[in-house]
Amino acid sequence: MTTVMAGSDDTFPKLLARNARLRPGRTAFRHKDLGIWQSWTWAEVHENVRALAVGFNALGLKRGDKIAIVGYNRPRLYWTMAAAQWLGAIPVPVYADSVADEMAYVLAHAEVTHAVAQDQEQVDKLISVAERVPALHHILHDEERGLRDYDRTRLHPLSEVIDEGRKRLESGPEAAALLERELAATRPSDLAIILYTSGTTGRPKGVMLSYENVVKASEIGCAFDKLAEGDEIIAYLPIAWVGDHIFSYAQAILAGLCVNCPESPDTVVEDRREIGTTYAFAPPRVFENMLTLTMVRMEDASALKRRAFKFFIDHANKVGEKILNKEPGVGLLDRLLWHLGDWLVYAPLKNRFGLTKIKVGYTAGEAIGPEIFKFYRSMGVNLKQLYGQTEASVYVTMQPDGEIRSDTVGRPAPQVEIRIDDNGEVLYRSPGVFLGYYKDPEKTAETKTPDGFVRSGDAGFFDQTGHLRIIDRAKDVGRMRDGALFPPKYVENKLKFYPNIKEAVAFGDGRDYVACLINIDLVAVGNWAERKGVTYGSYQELAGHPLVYDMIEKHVDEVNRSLASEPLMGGAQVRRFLILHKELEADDGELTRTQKVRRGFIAERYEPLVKALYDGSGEADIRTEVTFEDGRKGVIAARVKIRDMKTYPVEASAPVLDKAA
Amino acid sequence: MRAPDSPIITKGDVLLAVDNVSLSFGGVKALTDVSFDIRKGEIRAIIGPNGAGKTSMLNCINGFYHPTEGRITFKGETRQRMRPHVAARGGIARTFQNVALFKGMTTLDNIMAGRSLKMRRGFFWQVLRHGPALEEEISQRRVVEDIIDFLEIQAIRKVPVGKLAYGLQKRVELGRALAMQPELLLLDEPMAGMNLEEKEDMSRFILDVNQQFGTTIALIEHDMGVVMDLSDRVVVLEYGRKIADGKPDEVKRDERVIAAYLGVPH
Amino acid sequence: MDILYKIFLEPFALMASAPDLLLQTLWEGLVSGVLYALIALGFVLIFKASGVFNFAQGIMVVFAALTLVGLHEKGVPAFLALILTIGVMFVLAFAVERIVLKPLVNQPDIILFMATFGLTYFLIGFGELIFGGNPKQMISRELFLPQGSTDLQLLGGLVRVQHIDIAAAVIASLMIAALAVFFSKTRIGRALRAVADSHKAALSVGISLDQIWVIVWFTAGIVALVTGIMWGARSDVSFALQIIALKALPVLILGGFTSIPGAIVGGLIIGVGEKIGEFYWGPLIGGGIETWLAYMIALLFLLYRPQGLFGEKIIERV
Amino acid sequence: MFYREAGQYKTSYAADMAVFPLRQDRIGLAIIIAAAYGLAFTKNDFLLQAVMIPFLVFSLAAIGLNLLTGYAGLLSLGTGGFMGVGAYACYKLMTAFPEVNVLIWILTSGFFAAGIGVLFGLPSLRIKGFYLAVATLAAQFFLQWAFNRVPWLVNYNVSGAIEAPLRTLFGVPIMGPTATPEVRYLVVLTLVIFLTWIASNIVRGRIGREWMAIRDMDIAAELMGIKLLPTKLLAFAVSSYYCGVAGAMLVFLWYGGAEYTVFDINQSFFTLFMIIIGGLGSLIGSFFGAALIYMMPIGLGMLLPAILAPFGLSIGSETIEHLRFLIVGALIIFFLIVEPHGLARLWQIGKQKLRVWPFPY
Repeated sequence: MTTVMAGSDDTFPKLLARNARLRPGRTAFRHKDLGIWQSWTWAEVHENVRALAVGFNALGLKRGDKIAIVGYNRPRLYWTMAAAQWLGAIPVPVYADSVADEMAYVLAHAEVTHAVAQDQEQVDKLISVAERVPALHHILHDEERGLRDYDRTRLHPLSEVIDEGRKRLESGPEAAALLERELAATRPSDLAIILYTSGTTGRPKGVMLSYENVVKASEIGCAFDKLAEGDEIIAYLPIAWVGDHIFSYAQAILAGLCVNCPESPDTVVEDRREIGTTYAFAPPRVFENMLTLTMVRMEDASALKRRAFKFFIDHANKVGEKILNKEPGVGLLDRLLWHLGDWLVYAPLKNRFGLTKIKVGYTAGEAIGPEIFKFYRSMGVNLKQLYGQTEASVYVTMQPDGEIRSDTVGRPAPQVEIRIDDNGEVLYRSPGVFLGYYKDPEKTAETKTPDGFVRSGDAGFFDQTGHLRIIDRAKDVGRMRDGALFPPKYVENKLKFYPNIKEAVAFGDGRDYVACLINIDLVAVGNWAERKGVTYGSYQELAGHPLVYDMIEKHVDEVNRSLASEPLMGGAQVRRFLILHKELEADDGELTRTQKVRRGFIAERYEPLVKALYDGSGEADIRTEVTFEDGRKGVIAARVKIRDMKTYPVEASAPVLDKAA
Repeated sequence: MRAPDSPIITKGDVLLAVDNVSLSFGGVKALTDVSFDIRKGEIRAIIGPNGAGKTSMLNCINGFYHPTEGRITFKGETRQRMRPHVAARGGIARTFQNVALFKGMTTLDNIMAGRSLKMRRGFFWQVLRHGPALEEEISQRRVVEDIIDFLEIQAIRKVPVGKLAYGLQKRVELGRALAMQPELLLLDEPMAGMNLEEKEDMSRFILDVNQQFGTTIALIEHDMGVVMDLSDRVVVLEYGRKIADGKPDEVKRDERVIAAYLGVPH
Repeated sequence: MDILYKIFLEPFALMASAPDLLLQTLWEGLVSGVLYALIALGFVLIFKASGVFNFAQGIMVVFAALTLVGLHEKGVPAFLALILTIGVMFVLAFAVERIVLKPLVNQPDIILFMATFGLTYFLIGFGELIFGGNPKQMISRELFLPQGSTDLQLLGGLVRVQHIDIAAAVIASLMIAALAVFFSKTRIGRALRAVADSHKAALSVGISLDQIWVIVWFTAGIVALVTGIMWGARSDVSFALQIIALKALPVLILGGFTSIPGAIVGGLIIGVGEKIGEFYWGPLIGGGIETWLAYMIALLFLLYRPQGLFGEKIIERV
Repeated sequence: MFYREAGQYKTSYAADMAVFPLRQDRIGLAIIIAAAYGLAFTKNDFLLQAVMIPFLVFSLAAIGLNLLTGYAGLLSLGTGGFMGVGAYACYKLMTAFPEVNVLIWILTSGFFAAGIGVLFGLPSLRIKGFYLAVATLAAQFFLQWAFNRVPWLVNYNVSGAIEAPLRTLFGVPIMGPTATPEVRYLVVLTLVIFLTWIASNIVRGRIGREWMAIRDMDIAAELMGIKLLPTKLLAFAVSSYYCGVAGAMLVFLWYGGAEYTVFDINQSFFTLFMIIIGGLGSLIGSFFGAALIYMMPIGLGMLLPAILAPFGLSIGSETIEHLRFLIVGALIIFFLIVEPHGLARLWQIGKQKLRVWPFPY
């Protein structure tokens, strides 16, 4: 396993050169483009990156410069990162779906001199913010389409940059010498990349990671799950997100994985199926959607098929995880039955989702529903959770094989130390811990303790088995007026585990009781409505339907029961709830770009509704401004009903820690 | 695919001239003495109330109907009773008011069929589907994939077009016409029956085709807003006669045009 | 030169030298033409009303005749058998509507066309299974159809006229006249004509599409029965007749699928044409050309006028 | 259920455009072909002679008609005639040049059928649909008449029949009275597989697309520069070629000899039924259709007496023949109602079901 360790090759350009030596003919990148998987070997990637680096140099990119990268996952954008790093410049990936204002802030803050855009859409955005980013000299683009008549003085196609680089490399030894010089000049402690975190509040912060950070963290991950060349990963998450940077860039180069870029965001599922990835990462929402889709589709299957499906899924629930964990105590008959189920149901399902060849799959970012987690694991998908942060270069805790549970995020990852603060906040120290926030020593000092620990901002505790459990953001864990603990996310997650509930926003800090805003899931509830013969003309109408309310009420009631059984959380039972008339949207600022709810913003925006939840009224009126996809704004108004809920007496005994065991 | 002896037509020159064209079926006159021209590189709209003879005009241009009187000159060449496939070879492609796709074939095959003219391998190689025939098939597929990419229809590449939504069918039909790499593209109500979003997409594609490939476009459209935004010049027909011709805002102010449109609500 | 002489001169010389033979041939051609026309008429009826190209019309002719004869063979009196056969044709029309047409409504024409193929084979199998596969004699005497023949002294020769042929011509004319009255004077007839133009129009007359189909198939069944009796009386009743029934197809091509006059004129042209062709030119190439001459005539005609004799010029639209 | 598509990705257009892009399908086909060859070693003469050989021959004829009707949308009722042209051409060639290998003549005989097909396809430029169907009847009746009335075609044989002479391949008799069913089966199987492969090449390429374009929307096809007449005539030629070869195989590799009545209108109809039931525009459907239409009566002939015997009822062969007509007719109607697109569509649906299993869609 020498190749998953960086050894003396301690930067990505060096590792890339090593890959071109060790495995020149192995496929490094694939991109579904023009109907087929266009492929590049490590040797080809190496050659392209060298040419690109020389080309960038010709365009004036030099050590210490920042280069922004905007777009969806495309091989050339990853190569741009490597080429920039080759020259000692710092790539600054930017979320492709960020609006112009957000982008302007990040580009200006990072003082980028060059920007690489995937297509016309991103080029337009860059041009529109260019005057707010005075340092920006050159815009480069990957796709030519639609850009024919643009002013070319500052706009160049990447292909031209590569050609220029090639020409220089061929015409004399100077270019190659430059590359050698620059390659050697970069030290592991140098700044490798700046990743802007969207953050639930405030302006994005630029997390600075060194080569050492990223390389070491990647080594931890690769070693932990024995990732090596031959593994396939699909790169579909935002390139500006630390996870994608580690999985699809750093680990890929480190271990020689093959990175597959989907054709378009719409075709990820098919593309994943075609490739049959062996290593996957997806936020819980993706797994949730797959399960919802499965259940919805199975509703339409024939009775016999439905029954067989239920039978085998139940059986998998019973023994599947034990078989996956190689635990003893599964009878021969059960084993045979599971394999029959595998042939009939599990394997075909995995095939549909493109999980057939999956070696290990990760979910993180938010808590995943226990049923969802178990569903995949019992079918033989080695799904795990991890707890990570941009500031840690991802890895904080991981779940070792055989110790995988849905309600914990695992043990500290190798080389990671963790301590829990008095207020319950989790602090960690590891080789992956970041250098600091770019141009923000104040924030850096707030986050990083003098002894090198990082404040995660999350509250959690270790259970008896030594696994970490995260309950909420440390600052979000509040207390109700009677002093009972109120972890909003904990409550919200319990609600969101129901497929019919897409989002939930709980209030209760400093209040008498807990109340909730709920967003229904249009797919699940729409399908339910179709089966029940409930007719509706709009989302708003469906959300306000009494039968929908009845159904959600049942879910909330179950959540209350479950909360009542946990002594620490029993006070947080939901007393009142309402169903929101519109979907929470990132475009309206209600969610972050990573689809997390912005509780504070929502409380302001829906102030009349929150007020009504606590003043006992049965319904409330609300007018909200919304932003449409094309940027136009509009107003929607609605009258929203409120339901009261029963609460249950809290069970005194049953300690929380026992439940974890 | 310009023949060596045909004149080189540059942007702004007359690509197609319609001179005093009349068309009648039995006793019914569909077109009466219509004259206008289409210049290289422009987007030319043909508008008019229902039954004004717009589609008949397009049918004459691409040789599906033959004018009873008058002449149509394309690239400096006047041909009497030109057959449609000759027009196609000459570089005229079109789409239809009621989508005329090959329903039993996939999106890919429909657009590939549009490349027929560019495929030259004979029967012998076709039978073997090896060597030159396969090479040709692959090189044409490559071109078709560019069109698929251009029109953003990757996800429906292998779906039989009969199963597609109407808006997508229209897009595939445009793709099939584009596959012919025409010099003159005739679009018969490219946005009929579309919702707002689809119309916007289609408008963008039409503009992109015009700008990126330099394709001259003649289109029939009912949505006046779209016509005014898209086209460089507009010719207005009513009852088979031309009643106005000019830039969109000139035409918009023309009294006869206003009368024609007020008389027939849209 | 010899061959040109034989093709272009000799036959005409023969016609001129023996006008009685020509007259005889013409007469025979006319009579079979009338019967072709009757079969074609059945096609036209159904095609006009439902757009179905009823390939089974020819077999319905045989089936009707076979049922009539078969019932009589089993001891049913002739006229009762006739009435029963009419009943059978009604049941057939009803069954076809229920079992075949209704489930296939809105399917492409070709599918319905194929379904009538299925019907053809089903009727052949069914008829033979019930009544046996052997050729049978038509019960002409029992139905008081005229027998025998008269020799007319004409144009310096003898022209033999079968009485049954005269009867066939007369009955066929009556049949066509009756249909004409039915279509123009009765409510149902008008509805049938309306349905040919538009299904909605027919509904406004107060008759459902289902009923119209039953009526039209039943009418076609009656036409088939009459044709079957006539034809059966001139030769045997057996499913070998289906080949002759196919002759209605070239008739339709000549006359057009929707024109009743076309069917009649087309029938006569084909009937006369093939008889003349067979008699005067057939021997040149070995005889027996009757089997295909009609199709060739139709084919050549099609090349000249694809829309048929009475069809309107087709203007294609896009 | 059996499909594991994950991991089957295409990195070239050639792989993407393969006939069977899925590995499971390729394996399935290999198994079927191997099994088909394996049948020859069962030495079961009834199976080979009475079931498999005719099934394959009719499949080939059905493919021929399907190319014309299913792919190019040109309805033909002249299949029997075109098959006959192949058979008689093959007979003349074999007897005129006995020294040339007979396989060459079988494959050559199709070209004569193709020529005749083109001749009778000429009207297809001006006439369509039912009209064309009737026009092809002219070919059917004319050709049948010619087989009967032109003694040159049967080498002035008084019986009017053509008979398979003894012919060998590598010293093994493959035609004539001494050729065993196994050998003839192997020859037929190989030819059918080869010609099916050719047909699949044609329909997937430019020519196939042009045919389908004309079928689906001839006006649009012409406006795209496709010349209608040559394309239609090519369809007639290729279709007739296949029918011709099938006809030659029918007489010389199955019956051993035949009269003109073999190629009567019923042959045309039955071939048409095969493609309707099997599925228009589907090569695999041609096989399904041939299997159903041809094998069903055989099964019936064996089953019915067996079923009725315990009740003391006996059933004559004539009755079975009547039943065959009746049931074929009923089956056609049944299939048209249940699945107008034929068995091929059912097959496709079934395959799709297996691909999306356990989901219903």
